[in-house]
Amino acid sequence: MTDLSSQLLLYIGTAAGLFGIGLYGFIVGPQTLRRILALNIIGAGIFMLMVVLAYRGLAEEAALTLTDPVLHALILTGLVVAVSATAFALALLTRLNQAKSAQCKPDQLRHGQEPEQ
Amino acid sequence: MMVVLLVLPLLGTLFMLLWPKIAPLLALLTASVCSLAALQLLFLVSEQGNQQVLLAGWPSGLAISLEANSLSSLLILLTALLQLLVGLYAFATHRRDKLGAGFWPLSCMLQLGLTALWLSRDLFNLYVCLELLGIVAVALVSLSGDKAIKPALNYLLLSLFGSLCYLLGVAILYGAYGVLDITVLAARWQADLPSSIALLLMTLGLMLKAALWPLHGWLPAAHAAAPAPVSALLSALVVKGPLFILCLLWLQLAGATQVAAVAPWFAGCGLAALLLGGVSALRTPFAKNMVAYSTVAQLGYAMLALGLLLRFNQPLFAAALWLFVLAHALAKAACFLAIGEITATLGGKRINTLKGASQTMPLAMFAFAVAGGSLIGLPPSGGFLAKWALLQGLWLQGGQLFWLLAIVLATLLSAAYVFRAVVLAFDRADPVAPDFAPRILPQWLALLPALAVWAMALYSEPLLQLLKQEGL
Amino acid sequence: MSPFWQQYLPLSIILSSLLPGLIIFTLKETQVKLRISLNLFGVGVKLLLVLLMWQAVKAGQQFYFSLPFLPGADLVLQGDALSLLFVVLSSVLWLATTIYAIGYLEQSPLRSRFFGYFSLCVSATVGLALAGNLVTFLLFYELLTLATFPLVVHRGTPESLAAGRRYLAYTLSGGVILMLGVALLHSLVQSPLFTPGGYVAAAVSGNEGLLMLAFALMIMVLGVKAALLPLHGWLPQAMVAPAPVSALLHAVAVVKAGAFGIIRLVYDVFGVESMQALQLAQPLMLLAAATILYGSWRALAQQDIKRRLAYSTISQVSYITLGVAMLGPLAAVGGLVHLVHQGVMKITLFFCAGNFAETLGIHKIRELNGVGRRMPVTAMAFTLGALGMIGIPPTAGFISKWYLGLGAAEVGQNWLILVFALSGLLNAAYFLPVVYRMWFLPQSGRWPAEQRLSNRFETHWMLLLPAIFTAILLLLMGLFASTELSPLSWSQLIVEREFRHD
Amino acid sequence: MRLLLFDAILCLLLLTLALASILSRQLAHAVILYIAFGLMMALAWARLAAPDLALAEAAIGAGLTGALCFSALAHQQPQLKPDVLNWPKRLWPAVFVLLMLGGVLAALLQLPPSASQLIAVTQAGIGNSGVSHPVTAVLLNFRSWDTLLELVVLLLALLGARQVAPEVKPATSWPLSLGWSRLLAPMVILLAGYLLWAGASQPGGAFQAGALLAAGAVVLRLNQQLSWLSWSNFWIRLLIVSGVLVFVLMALLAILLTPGNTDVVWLRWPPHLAAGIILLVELFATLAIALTLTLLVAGEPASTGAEHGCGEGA
Repeated sequence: MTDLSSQLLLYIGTAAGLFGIGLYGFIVGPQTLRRILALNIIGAGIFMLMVVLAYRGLAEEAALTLTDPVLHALILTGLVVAVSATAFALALLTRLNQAKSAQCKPDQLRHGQEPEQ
Repeated sequence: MMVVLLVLPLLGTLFMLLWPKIAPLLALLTASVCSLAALQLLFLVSEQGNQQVLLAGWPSGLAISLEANSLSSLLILLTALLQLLVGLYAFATHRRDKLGAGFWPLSCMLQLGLTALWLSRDLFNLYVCLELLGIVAVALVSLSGDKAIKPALNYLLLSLFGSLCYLLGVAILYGAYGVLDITVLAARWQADLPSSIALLLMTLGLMLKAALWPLHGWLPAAHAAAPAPVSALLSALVVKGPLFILCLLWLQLAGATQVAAVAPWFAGCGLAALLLGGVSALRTPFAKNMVAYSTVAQLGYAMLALGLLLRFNQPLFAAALWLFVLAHALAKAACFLAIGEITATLGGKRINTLKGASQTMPLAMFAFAVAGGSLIGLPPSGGFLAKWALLQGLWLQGGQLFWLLAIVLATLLSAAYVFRAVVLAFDRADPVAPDFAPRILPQWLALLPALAVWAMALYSEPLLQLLKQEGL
Repeated sequence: MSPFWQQYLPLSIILSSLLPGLIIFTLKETQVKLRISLNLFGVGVKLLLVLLMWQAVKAGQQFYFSLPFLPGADLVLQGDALSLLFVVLSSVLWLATTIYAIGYLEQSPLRSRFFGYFSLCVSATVGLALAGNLVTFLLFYELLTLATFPLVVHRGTPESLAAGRRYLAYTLSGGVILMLGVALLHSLVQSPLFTPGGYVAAAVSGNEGLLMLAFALMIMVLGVKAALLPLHGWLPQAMVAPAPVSALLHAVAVVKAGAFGIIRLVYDVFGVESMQALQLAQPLMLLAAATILYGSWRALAQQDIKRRLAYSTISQVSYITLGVAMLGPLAAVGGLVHLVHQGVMKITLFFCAGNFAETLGIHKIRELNGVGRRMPVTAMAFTLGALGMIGIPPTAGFISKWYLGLGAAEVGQNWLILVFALSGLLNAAYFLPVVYRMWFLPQSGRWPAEQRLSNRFETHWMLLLPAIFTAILLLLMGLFASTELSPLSWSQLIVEREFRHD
Repeated sequence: MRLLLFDAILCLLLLTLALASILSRQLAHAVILYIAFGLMMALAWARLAAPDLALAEAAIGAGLTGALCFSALAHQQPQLKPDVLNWPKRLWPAVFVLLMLGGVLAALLQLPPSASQLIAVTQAGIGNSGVSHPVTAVLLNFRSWDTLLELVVLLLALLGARQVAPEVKPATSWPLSLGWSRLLAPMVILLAGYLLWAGASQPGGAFQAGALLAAGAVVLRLNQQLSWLSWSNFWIRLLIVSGVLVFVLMALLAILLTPGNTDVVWLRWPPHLAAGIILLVELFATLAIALTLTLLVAGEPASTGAEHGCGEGA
């Protein structure tokens, strides 16, 4: 069925598993922060897959034994993009939380005052 | 020419960041110069054929390849012109609408991302463009302040998820074929399991990002929450980016069996989008949500055309697909600007705010109605051209009564939601009084793209020819 | 006249009302004089241009103007005898209606908008008349819908909005289906110019089903505007519009556009031979005959003047359809001439109804008692119109019915003569009591809402003049039917050209 | 065999950590577990012959993301009762995930065992690229357009985050950490410089160096140092922007320097100048990345906003 070596299979399986775990977390996760983490786990799974795919160049007995530099470069680019997106998402989340708590406080105040009236 | 189109918005953004005070000026300047450059590119392409560039001068496969065909150059031109128009509108209204200074560099980046996307023919580069586009879009939405944060965050998360799905597909494809260049990949393509799964993953991600039914849930909230000029840009341009990539994948890469398997699904999704999006637009009580839902519905046309194109391989459907994209971009920009102007002036978010608008803000209302005419597909608008191509294709194919009837129904739905607003505007019994004197210039700016979409009819023959042979 | 001029003549006829209309939109409410002069200037120019064209077409010339549009279907404006019939009708009646509307809306708000759309509406009608192929026809058909809608809802009241919605629901659905039909036909035979004798004949064999489908789709849509039987529902309700709009809608623009479209479709797209080959005429004839009777029957029961007139319109317009569907030359003459005659007669009636409503506040038929003494001129015009509708000589209505009857005999459909007779009786039954009330019954109590609009005349002269004008016109058309200038001889010219092609 | 066992344990650990991070009750735990996961991931990548990526993942994936998450966590409201999901809400996603996982795995298993032929092409091109390390060559020469866009994305994230940034509360400084951080700073700068330089031939490069610099700067900033480090400072802005700006200017310069008879190709470095250009681009990219990341993590200093006018340089 497959020509991949067992080591590669192991890592590929792990990468896919990480993707699955992240996906589940993204769909289920009730809190936004956890969904952001889940996205990062998905990303990590995909990057890991790419690392493994790049590693194929070393594993085989070819004339040129080298990891795939193109994939490595793609991963570096992808990592920076992912962290940028995460940073932005977290900034949005922080702002959202702040807006919520700002909303909550007047609410609580109002609720607190009502019985007195 | 391509270099100019990419470098100008890039440098524009940077200078805007350095000197925020002259940002609006720079933005308008960039957009206008880019429009001219895009026009020249279009002429160049129509004279000399497709322009292909391997970046950095490396051999194909290693280098990122850019290609400007007539469709790309048309889309670039559209992008630049809409940027210019929306920039003018934003400039005219930014004091009143408290549009942050952040708008200018972001809109310029949006232009960069879109231009890069229309040109790129490299899977990974497209991923970077997608991310750029997605983050810019979210940042633009969040300009609205507190009320927009939640939809923006939701949009961002889903958009990131979509990108990741796309990236996984790219990784699988690279693992299988070892190339990223789409033309090279197409030559080596085999319709086997990895490529199918990769295509499906990428399709899932792109459909999510393009808000194609059934993955459209984030769009109405996000587009409705954004400031008016931003909504115009988002609906007109941003959702078209992933759609473009989707078409690229399925038309250039996918093998015949893969295409045959997926075509009915695309057409079905398009139809569902048309009908359900139309119904939602008809039922929503908020004006901007109506326009946003109309985007969902109208994207259904593009999807339907794509599905039919894949199924029948009839060039008329390709023309219909891209005409829908072009016409919708212009019409939706006009709609959002007009509705934004009306709701800002009359002070309210509900559709009922439009009561009596034909009296108080006739120009904006006219712009909305004219743009709505194109959404419905009334002749001689751009929307009509697209629909005509679609109907022609279906009749020529023969025996497609089901699709024809569905299109009729969808058209009626779009007519219903457009005229729901228009009829309200003619309600003179109880007109909503403006909060301040309506301004003329923004209304004219909203009218411009609406007129442009009707003017598309004048160039219909070259447009149809161009897009028919293009088909990507 | 240079050839350059000739090429642009059809376009300038449209522009002569379109441009003033667009300028009027930008005018302020208070610029009354400028607006009126613009309007009248447009009317004048248009009439002049139409006269020029009329001269040339009579001499056998054809006008042709085209803009590239869809592949295989340019936007074509074509001035032939048939289109000119409709153009003349709408231009002349536009003149009358403009004057009437100026008087009618003297004090009401939003007049710039009203007259703007009014001009747009006429432009679309004229465009429809001059359309040289189906795609162009479709375009102007939709434009007409759009331009008429603001007029229907002009009052902005809940009833008018409801009527507007209903109007849109009918006509827009119609528009979509028309588009479907036109696209179907285009996919079969492209969309060449309208040609006498039709152009589908070559494609008939093998495509019968699709051609019949296309015909059915298009007739269905044109039937909406021409208020054919199951699709007439919007018309009576659209009566809430101001009187000039009702006059324009019912006598000229919308309803006639449908009827005109049917004529074009039957004679210039399908052609007599294909119609016969596909056996399409018979169902159309039946439908038209049923509508004639149904409309008359429903008109009997109406107590509101405008509603009765509306149902009468439904009935009368189907005469045109019937005349066309009989596929005989004489019947065609009758149908074509009725297009003009019915227009003039019905607009007279609507002008009069508007006068009654405006001057005395009369809306119901029972309130008309003795109105002949208060407003003799208007009542006279109304009487003339009513007599014309019934078909009593020497009014114009008689001419058309005569030809229709002859035509029915010619093609051997004698049962249709029975239909005509029955409908004539019904016409008499719903019009004569009105006339009787006006002249012979005494006034019953005070007028509902009397206004003093003029010191010298019974009502404002701008309201009176158009009614007199059209009433005289319909009398003249009847009396001088045999002269060269009459619509009858023009219709004969058209029919001669239509049937001569082979 | 022993290596395979090591691999297996590592993989298992990765999966467990990820799952635990997703399922843990408290968000704080989830973040800590995620950071641990990131470090393990770096280990795995080092094992897979990608040490430079491992460095980047440790710095960016684990460190930076973790720091960001913690700062977001600080603003998070304490949740009174954790949401408990009923089983259908867990089941259907699980089924969906399993289906997708099955598809992806099935596709992955059919991938060929050989790597891309692009390796050979890359090797052939390296001679003319100006650097000897293949990854750097791909990043800054073969696929430099990607890198340029990526820098734009980073810049964009900063813009977006700044735009939605809530007001920051000034944190109290801790004397011991202040002393430490002062000691740490020069070392960090030295290390970053080395990484940058090494990038041309060995694992390392702009991103790792930038991340390291940023880490140092963040520590200093958290201790109330570097108050001049803010967006409103024109020079800082210029430096942040310079990452992209120098890149573009170099590309334009390269076009100018190309002999007139050849076609103009965007982003082509003339071979004899490539090394210098790439070093210059990398240097500014590092500075820009460091500053951008610092601002992203540490936010604006609370007090300086008013002191510096926005358009100093205008």
